Amino acid sequence: MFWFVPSAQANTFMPPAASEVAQQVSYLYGFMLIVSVISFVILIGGMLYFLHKYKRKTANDKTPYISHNHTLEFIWSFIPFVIFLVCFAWGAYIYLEMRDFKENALEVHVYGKKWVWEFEYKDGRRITPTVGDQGQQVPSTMVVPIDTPIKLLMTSIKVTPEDKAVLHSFYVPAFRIKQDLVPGRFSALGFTATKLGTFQVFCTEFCGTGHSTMMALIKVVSKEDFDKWVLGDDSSGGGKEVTLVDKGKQAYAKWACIGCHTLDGKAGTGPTWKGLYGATRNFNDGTSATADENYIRESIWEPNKRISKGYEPNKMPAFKGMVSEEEIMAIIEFMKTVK
Amino acid sequence: MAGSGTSYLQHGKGLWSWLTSLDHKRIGLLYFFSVSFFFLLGGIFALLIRLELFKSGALFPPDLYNKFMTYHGAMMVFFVIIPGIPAILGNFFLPLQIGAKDVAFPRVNLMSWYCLMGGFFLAASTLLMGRNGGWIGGVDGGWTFYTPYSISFKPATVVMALAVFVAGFSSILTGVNFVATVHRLRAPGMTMNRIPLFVWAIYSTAILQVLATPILGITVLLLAMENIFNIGIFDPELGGDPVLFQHFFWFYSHPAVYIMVLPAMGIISEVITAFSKKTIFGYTAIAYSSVAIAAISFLVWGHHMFTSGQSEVIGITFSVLTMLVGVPTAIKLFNWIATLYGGSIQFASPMLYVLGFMFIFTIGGITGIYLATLATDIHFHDTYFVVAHFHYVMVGGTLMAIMAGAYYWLPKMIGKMYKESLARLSFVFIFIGFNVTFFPQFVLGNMGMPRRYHDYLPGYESLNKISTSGSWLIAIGFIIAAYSIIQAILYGPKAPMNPWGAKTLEWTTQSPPPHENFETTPTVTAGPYEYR
Amino acid sequence: MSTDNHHHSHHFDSAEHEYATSKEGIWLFLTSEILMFGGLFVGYIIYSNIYPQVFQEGAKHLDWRLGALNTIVLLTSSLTMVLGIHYSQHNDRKKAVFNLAVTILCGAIFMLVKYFEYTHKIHEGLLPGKWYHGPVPEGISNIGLYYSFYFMMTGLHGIHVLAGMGLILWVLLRAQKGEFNSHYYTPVEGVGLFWHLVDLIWIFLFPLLYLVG
Amino acid sequence: MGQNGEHHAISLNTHLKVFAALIGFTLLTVATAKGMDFGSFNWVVAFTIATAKAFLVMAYFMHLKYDEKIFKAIIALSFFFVFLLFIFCVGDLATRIVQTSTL
Repeated sequence: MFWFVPSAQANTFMPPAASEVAQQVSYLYGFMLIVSVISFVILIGGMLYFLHKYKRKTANDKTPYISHNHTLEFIWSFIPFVIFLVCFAWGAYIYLEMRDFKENALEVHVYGKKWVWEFEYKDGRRITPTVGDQGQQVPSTMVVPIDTPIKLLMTSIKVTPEDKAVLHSFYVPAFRIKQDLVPGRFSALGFTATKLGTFQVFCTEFCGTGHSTMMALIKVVSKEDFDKWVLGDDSSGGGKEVTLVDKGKQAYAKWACIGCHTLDGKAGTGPTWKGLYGATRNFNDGTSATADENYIRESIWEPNKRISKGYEPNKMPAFKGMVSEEEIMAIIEFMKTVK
Repeated sequence: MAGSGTSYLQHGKGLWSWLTSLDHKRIGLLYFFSVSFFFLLGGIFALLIRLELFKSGALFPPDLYNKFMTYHGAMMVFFVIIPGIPAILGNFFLPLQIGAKDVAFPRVNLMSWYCLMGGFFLAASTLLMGRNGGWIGGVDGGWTFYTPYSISFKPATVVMALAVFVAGFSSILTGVNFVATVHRLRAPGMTMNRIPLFVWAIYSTAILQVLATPILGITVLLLAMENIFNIGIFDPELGGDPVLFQHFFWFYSHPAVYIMVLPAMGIISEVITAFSKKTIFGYTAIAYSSVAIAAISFLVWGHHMFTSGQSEVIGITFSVLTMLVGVPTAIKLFNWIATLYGGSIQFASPMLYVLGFMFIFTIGGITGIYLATLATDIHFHDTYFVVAHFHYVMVGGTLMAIMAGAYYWLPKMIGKMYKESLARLSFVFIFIGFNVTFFPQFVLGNMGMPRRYHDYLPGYESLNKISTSGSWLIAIGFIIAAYSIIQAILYGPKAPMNPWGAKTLEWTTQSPPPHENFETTPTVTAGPYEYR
Repeated sequence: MSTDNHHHSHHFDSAEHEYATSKEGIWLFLTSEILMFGGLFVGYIIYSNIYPQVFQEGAKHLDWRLGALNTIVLLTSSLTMVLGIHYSQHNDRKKAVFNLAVTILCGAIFMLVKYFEYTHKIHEGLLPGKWYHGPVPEGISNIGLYYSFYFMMTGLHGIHVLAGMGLILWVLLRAQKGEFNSHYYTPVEGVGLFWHLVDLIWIFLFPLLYLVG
Repeated sequence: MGQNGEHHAISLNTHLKVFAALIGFTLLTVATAKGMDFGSFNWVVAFTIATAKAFLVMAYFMHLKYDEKIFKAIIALSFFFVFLLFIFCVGDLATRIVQTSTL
């Protein structure tokens, strides 16, 4: 289940630099690339030249006895050393800038859990993955204003109390930033976006089955649009009547079902919800059942009781005591609409 | 005692005489066969990984893929490249090159082979253990066992940790043996300034093995206890620090990278002198740079952790220290190329592999600087750039070197010549296949494709397709190489004592060597590469 | 290495050569032991600085008298080990065997005391990590961490004591057969070095666990 | 040749003296830890004594004082590497900036 994101289309060498730091990293990268190509040509070119020139002619070629040359050896130890130190100093300088969090930065909390991202703003607004109008999954989208320092405070949390929080890593290629999320503490990451658009977020620390689908988006908007968005004036419609299906959709996102159960029929960690309701389920123990209300309730509350063929047990935490009866009814109503 | 003329291969017959042999040459061959088998397994997992990544979309379930990736890593790291060169070629040629009759502790040597095998069987048994009885057995989570993910996977992780512990024990014992051998068993006149550079490399490696592996031992032991008893040392829920696990893990695993690549550098020094008929340029520089690399390698492990949540100060410290390790590596490359100057270069297959090594290792080394530089590493960390980099260093470096060493010394080991055409053909396939497989991964990393992904965005597809096709070329190359070695063992013509005109001591004894290596203990009066 | 009394293995020049090499091998092996325990010590020091109260509270439940007793027992065993080597060197078989036997006995006493300490702790619920169910002092949530270190360190050390006792038994039996003399006593000396290392680790464990906490 | 010829054999008397010193140090460390309070220096006192004991064991019981230099080097190296692990891990933990949530 991949979310089609135009900016993540890998059609350039590096993603376009879209933050202040990214631009600096690009300069450093360019410098290093040029130096490495030159060194590579000197080394391998020299080697190829010698190979050509000193090819064995007869079996009894005489070769000169050259044991060492201190001047040469000093030069080729010293020059790389200086180049390495330049790379280090330049890299460390940018790094410190990257890690210098501005006092007035806009703070956004990032939560990584198996296997979705959630963002929380200071006003309490929490962004989770959602389901779009056409029934497609929409990953959590962080909205940030352009040219404004942003500070992310990130930690890894669990889905249910029995679960284990694991390491994740928040990676935005277009911003050239990355930081691990460690359970039990906050790690920080800062950036200032310089381009409007939507940018891809990956998880780069192995976190289990859904690791490669754990993605999110960062939407950079103008400052005016951001203010509007903060006021809740986005088109997602606050005045609409909330139906049971909508509540199901919300529960689907809230409990991170979205991380494992697709809506489009593709296989995930768990079975897809497309056409699930009313279908016949075959279990590992050879029995089968129809996916009715009772079965779905059981699968949510005690998922390891019966495991569908082709899936592993103990992947899904038991939601008993967490997902309420009302929410289950809403989820079932939502499920019915996914065909 | 073996009479004159009988080789070590005829000294004692039957499988039992091999399994209980104390002869370092036979133990070297035991390692050769077992490590080749592990390599085959690790290679199959690699091909499966590339098959899954051939196109965007799932071929295998994600958990199965994660297991392929884990077993590929664990098998290749702990059972192939770490024991690879030291235990096969080091075992066989270290005593021969310093004019010793055997390694210092032959029994310990045999025991360390059994440890490795024990570790392998433990590791293999985890395939039968799923997560709390899952439908397919095996560990996932990668060979690095990062907590807390690895704490939630029982009981397979426990057994895997023990497997690594036992394999590590094998590594320690080999290291102890080699250090003592180099210190004590050199032939008369074989001063430390006259030992071949391969011995210097194996010696530095052995020091690393003795000093670094115990920390891995205690780390995996704590991991196993964490899984069994929830002791909480690395579990954040109980007040532990997962980042400390990473410190402990990389305290071993970064020097381990040099355990893999230093012996490869030793082979390069040997082969390059033999096939350019010229003394090595800067013997002292190369020898001491081996020791320098070994020493500095302990100070740089934090560059694996720039994004892990360690402090900025320590990140910068590790970055500058990492730059230091680049200097001796660069010295070696320059010295090898300088050795070619004025030589009489013969393009035999071992030399081809060495030239392949130079090409690939230069790229691997240069890209290492990108990863040591903080700002660029933040972007490249845990992307395919890293994957490409360490395959360029460890596969392109170590594997090319091991092939060079194998073809260079095969005539001495088994006393038979291989078919040069087959060996060259294998080189062409492996060299081209390798670059086709791994070069695109640098670009993928640049684009930001994270590693350990079971599936990827469609935009990354074309390069992944190229990469996967390259992996098939490598497979063909190794099949040809395996065939050429088997063909040589079965039907190869008898090898002369010194087919390459090399100068080190192992070429002064018959091929294959007699049971106690030399008819009379040689006395050394000059350096190892006296091509005058 | 060689089971032969007066000769040396074929790949050495002389018995002296073999002796020195074997000893170096043992020292190298001890190096890896030190590093392995070193990892635990580093972990202990780091966590005791992060959670000073946990470690102070945890150490309160340890009986320092038993620790001190065990220290003296192990020091004594080290002395008798030295004497064992000394008498093996001087061809005094009886005294050598006697001293080695005393060393094993000391090891056994040490393990016995450890056994009582362990059962007491298991009884009180002073268990590692998650399994801790002893008294929980106010404001401390992870006191089990102290016992994780306690059991890991003393447990690993205990395994080494048992291994050392096995090794001493092996040299004792060989000494009984009269295999050692002034020309060949490498195994006694090697085992002795291992045993002293076990003692050495305890010398650090004792103040760390029982006294400063 | 001759292992007891070349090698310095430490007299029994010395061993007994060393043993007495070790026991004395043990009593001393117990006395200082239980009887006196040096505040934050308790660690230092206990470890100084432990280190002194360790030196005695290594120098006399383990013969390091009279043995080849290389053994001393080997053992020093191992302690040095423990120190390396320690210093870098502590270096990390001591300089970490703790981030706290503002929500």
